[in-house]
Amino acid sequence: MPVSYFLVLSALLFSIGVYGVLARQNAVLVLLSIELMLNAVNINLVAFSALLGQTGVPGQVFALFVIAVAAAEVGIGLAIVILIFRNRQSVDVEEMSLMKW
Amino acid sequence: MPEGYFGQYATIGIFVFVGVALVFGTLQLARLVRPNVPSYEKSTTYESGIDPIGEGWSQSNVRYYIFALLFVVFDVEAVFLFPWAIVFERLGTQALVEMVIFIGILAIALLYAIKKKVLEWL
Amino acid sequence: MATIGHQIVFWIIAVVMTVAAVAVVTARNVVHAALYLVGALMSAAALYILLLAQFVAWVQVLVYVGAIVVLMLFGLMLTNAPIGRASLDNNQRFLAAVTAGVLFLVTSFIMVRAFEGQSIDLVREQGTLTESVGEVIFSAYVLPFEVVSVLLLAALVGAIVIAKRD
Amino acid sequence: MFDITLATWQILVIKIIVILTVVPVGALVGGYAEHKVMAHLQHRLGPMYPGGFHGWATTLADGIKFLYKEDIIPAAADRKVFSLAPAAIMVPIIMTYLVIPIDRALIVEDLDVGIFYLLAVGSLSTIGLLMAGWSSANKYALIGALRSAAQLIAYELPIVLAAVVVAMLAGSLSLIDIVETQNWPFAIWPPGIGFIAFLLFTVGAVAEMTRVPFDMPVAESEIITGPFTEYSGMRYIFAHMFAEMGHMVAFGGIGATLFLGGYQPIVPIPFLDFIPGVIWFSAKTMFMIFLFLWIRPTFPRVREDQLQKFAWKFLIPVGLALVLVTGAWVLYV
Amino acid sequence: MAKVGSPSEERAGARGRVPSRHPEEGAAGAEGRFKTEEMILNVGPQHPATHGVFRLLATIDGEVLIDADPVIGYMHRGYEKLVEQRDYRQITNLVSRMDWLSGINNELPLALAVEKLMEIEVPPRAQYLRVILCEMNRILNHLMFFASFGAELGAITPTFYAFREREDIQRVMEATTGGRMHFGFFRPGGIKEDVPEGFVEGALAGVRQVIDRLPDYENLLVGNEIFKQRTIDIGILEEEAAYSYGVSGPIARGSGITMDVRKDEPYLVYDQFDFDVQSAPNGDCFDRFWVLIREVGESARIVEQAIEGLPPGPIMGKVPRVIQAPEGEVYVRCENPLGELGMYLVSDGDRRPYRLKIRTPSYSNVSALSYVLKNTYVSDMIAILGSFFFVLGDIDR
Amino acid sequence: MAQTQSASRADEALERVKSALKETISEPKVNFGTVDLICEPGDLVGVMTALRDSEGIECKFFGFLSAVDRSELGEGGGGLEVLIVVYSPVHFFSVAVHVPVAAAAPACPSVSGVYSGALWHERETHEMFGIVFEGHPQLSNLYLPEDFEGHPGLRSFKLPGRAVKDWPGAKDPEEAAAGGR
Repeated sequence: MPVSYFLVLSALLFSIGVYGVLARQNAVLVLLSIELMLNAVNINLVAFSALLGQTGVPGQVFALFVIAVAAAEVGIGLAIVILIFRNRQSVDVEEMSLMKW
Repeated sequence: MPEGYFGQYATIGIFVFVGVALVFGTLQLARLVRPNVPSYEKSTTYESGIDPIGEGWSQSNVRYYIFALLFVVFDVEAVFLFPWAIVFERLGTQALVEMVIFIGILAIALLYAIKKKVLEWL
Repeated sequence: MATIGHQIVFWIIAVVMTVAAVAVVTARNVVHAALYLVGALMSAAALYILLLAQFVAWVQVLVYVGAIVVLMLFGLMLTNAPIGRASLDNNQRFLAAVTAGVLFLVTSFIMVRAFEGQSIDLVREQGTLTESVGEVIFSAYVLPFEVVSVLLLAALVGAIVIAKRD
Repeated sequence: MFDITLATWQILVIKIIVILTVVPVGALVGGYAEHKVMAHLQHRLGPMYPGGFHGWATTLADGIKFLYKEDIIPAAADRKVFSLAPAAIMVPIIMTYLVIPIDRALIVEDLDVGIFYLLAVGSLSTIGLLMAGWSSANKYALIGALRSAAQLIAYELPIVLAAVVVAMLAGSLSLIDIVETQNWPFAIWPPGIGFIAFLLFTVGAVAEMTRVPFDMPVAESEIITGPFTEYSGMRYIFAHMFAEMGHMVAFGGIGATLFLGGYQPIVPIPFLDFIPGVIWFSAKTMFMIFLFLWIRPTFPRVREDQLQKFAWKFLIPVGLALVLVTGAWVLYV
Repeated sequence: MAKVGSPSEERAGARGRVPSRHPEEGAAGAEGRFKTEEMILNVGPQHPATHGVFRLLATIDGEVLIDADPVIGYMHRGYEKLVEQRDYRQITNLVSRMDWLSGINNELPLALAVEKLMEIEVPPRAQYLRVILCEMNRILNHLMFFASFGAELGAITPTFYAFREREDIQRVMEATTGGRMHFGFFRPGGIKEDVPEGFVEGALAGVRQVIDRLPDYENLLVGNEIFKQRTIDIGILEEEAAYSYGVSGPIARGSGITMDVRKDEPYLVYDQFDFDVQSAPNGDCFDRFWVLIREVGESARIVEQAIEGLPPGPIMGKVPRVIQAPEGEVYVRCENPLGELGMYLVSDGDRRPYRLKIRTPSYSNVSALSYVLKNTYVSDMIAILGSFFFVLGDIDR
Repeated sequence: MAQTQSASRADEALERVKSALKETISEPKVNFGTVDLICEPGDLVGVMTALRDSEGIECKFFGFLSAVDRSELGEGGGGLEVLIVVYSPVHFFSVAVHVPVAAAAPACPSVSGVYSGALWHERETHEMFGIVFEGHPQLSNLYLPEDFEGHPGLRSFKLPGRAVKDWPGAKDPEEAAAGGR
């Protein structure tokens, strides 16, 4: 099976994620979109791993690490969102300019 | 229907549909015999016989979030524990030391959480 | 025959995944968006199984669906986001769509060109064994493995410090 | 797999039929056992009339009764999520049956990732509970959903750690391999380690089933039936009763497989081999189920924070330590 | 679909109807606490844990109960007005229905009040039988709460045990009075009729069985570690607060108060029996429950003694055909199973009372609930509600 | 025997109450073992505090608070009065405090500051008798619906059913002859 199938699907998922990040105003939804993007990365990693056969196992290992990183990212990201929500009663990305300065 | 690896997962995939079919099939079956007499009173939200104050979709408490976070951390740990569990015997002491360090660091996380009293609610 | 079977399965997964992913970024209800994400993640897991990476697939289910989505749902219930398109999206939807579209076209063009003709041999009898995954982690990638624990520790400590500020 | 040659699709059909019988029958028998065991533990008889002999048809009658109940979806509820939730709870439970070996050759699929698959699939029910609780738009349901989700995730970890211990002792994740390596059941040998893991598993399993003493999420005296407060009729059966019983049978089977030697005789005496593995497996599963049933009339329920503290401050540290101890045992003893 | 809007605004609207917000909570709570996390939850009137139509307006934050306001009146039947329209004979049967778990104890103070005003001498046999019946009723009541408290904490087994024992005593009561809940057996001047044959044996067997099995009950719940965790130091009602709220009965005695009308101002023939006033010092759910269980044993002891000393003789004093209490007023206090049941009778010499104020124990006890419930867990709320042993009919009258 | 004991206790208590409260009260007497006294609304809070705290009295236990509408009571009659009963768990006697209040716009200071238990009793008395307890934190209805009209505790409030037809309670010959009222 051509590897490009998977790569294109991954690219599609990534682009949808990008759309979500750009178009969504709600911070939690932005995080959800980032998850889509990370998954796109994982699909690529696993696809390459399958492409390489037995030597490609490190690809899967990297996918595991990406999942671990995603877990940490979501944990911290949501904590920040919750903190901002507590202080401002809003989860609008637009209004979250406090980090800018 | 191929055998082996894909055969196994094909079966599992089919069972997903079987499970869904079981649930919704029974619901359809029930539709044949059950009464259906909707009324306004029946479709109201139950709150001990009183009209609810506020919304049902209120927020939860931040403590639940921290529990979930703790769980995520240890769940990721479990992910690495399983591959380790089946190879550590071959790799010997070195692998055990690696896991001791890994678990040690996560134990610090748990200790920190306990120390910070995120498990206390009042 | 096997390849055709794989093709069919791939297309089913691809369609489900795309629909679910699009639903994630367009849903009007935040909880629905999170549940659509479950769909997208599950189809990704199915894709991993198709790519012989069964361990990664079940890790995806265990960690992503069983833990991260639960965390997301808790987060959503904590922030009580309003429901409705207008308040969830900003007014750059068109711009975002164009950017995403261009990005998709460019990347997929590059990908297809770069990996033209290479194909995955899926007609193996065995998926990747958990054992081999374990061997790779604990021989070649010990350092990243330990770093993961530090990362998780840091994330937990950070999140507790942030969220606990009453 | 079988000596008799069957077409793969025939085997598949047989598997589907078997699972479709085992799951409901297991739930019905579990429900009946619950009625009767609890009754006798409480100095009473329990159901005696339906079906004639000791009320054997009670649960069947219950099920049929629920078939005839009206299915009400509250106006405030999120209809789509509300109707999907029972399936989201039920399907993962059915999925867990697929990898439990009833006998050497009697298993739907023996996966290389066996235990891990069980845990991954098991963790999906949490989403279903959150869906049920959230979509009901009911405060009791929401509180119940949060409670159950927090509890399920907290008590999944002791089970995971117990399973890791088993995997370490067996050196494999495949459930067939795990059973085959148990000359002595893991609950007996290695001394201490296996038994502690078994206890961790049992406690975790009771909590995962949200049964007394860990039934906070469905505590009827506090939050009615928690996430299922708004459910009625068949949906309620699937989301709650059937799920609980299905869970109980599944956990019974898993416990028997992981710790009691599954279809192997309980002690490695060749003489006992004449008893078929199915009998051994069923007996051990029933023992596990009896254990779960025994706990229920014995305890009051614990409080939500006590429950969380118990998991995080006691069970999980013990589990982590046990993993390391097991590692040392396997390497050096 | 949920409404879009400021949640705090909506809650403020709802809050308007919520009574008695405690000042220290209002100021510090609103600022320091993340207020949108709060949720107002109705517990009751139709809720499994409220023993009837009792409603608790609970403000909760996650699992923590910030504030709770009992709302009562769903069962208000206006006893104090009704009795002004009925003669004394009818009232005895009416007040029997106030606290439906201890019907015969409710009839007693009315009979005593009328007897005091009319200066009727009650024959000793009637007095003894009254004591026996009252104490048996007390055992029934306490066992009922033993059952329900366990059930509320999620332990189902005590229910079945308690009901098994209740049944034996219930049968004796039924054979004697003809009723299982509303006995209607006491009359001003004595009791309705003499006890049937087999009463003495039945009652003795019943209470001896209770005495025998009491250690079992204690082991079943009191010895259980989870039960201790759920009740010790939960829902503390201090002695001073208990006095100030007028809390009485086993609840007050769980707060270290040794107040028992039977002992302090003996009525009937209680001063002739040897029994102890059980009390426990801490005022938590465990102590309240412990006192309750202990009182079962004391009541059983009283019944045993009373049966032993049961004198022969008439069961009715000299009572005129139409009971007309002379002009005057009298206050009678009795130890109801749940606390002090007082009746303030104002008579204008008619066949019916001019005014009868009924001071029911549950009413005063429950008024202390919002004090105790502050800053507890939702699960503890149930434990506390259960440990406050109230009967709705007694609160609402 | 028991009666005499409590009667003598009440007599001693009466003396102590008299000496502690002096002229803020009137007509102190012992009535069936209960110390009975009358007090003006203005003095009420002071009297209750004294009853609770004075040495030798210590009526810490709050019995009840209610009201009696004496307007139809015999010739002597009388008006509306608030009735508070407290009990001394130390010296074992009860004190009944009668507080006459004006029939028109009845008002009385709240004793909820002295006895927390009065919070509910005052709410009940308020809705049943229309007595306003000044200083009560929240005097809303406890039993009756918010829009209920009238004060059922008053003698002038006739039960609607009774106004039309007497309760079929006439079983005695005397009663039937008297028309049942």
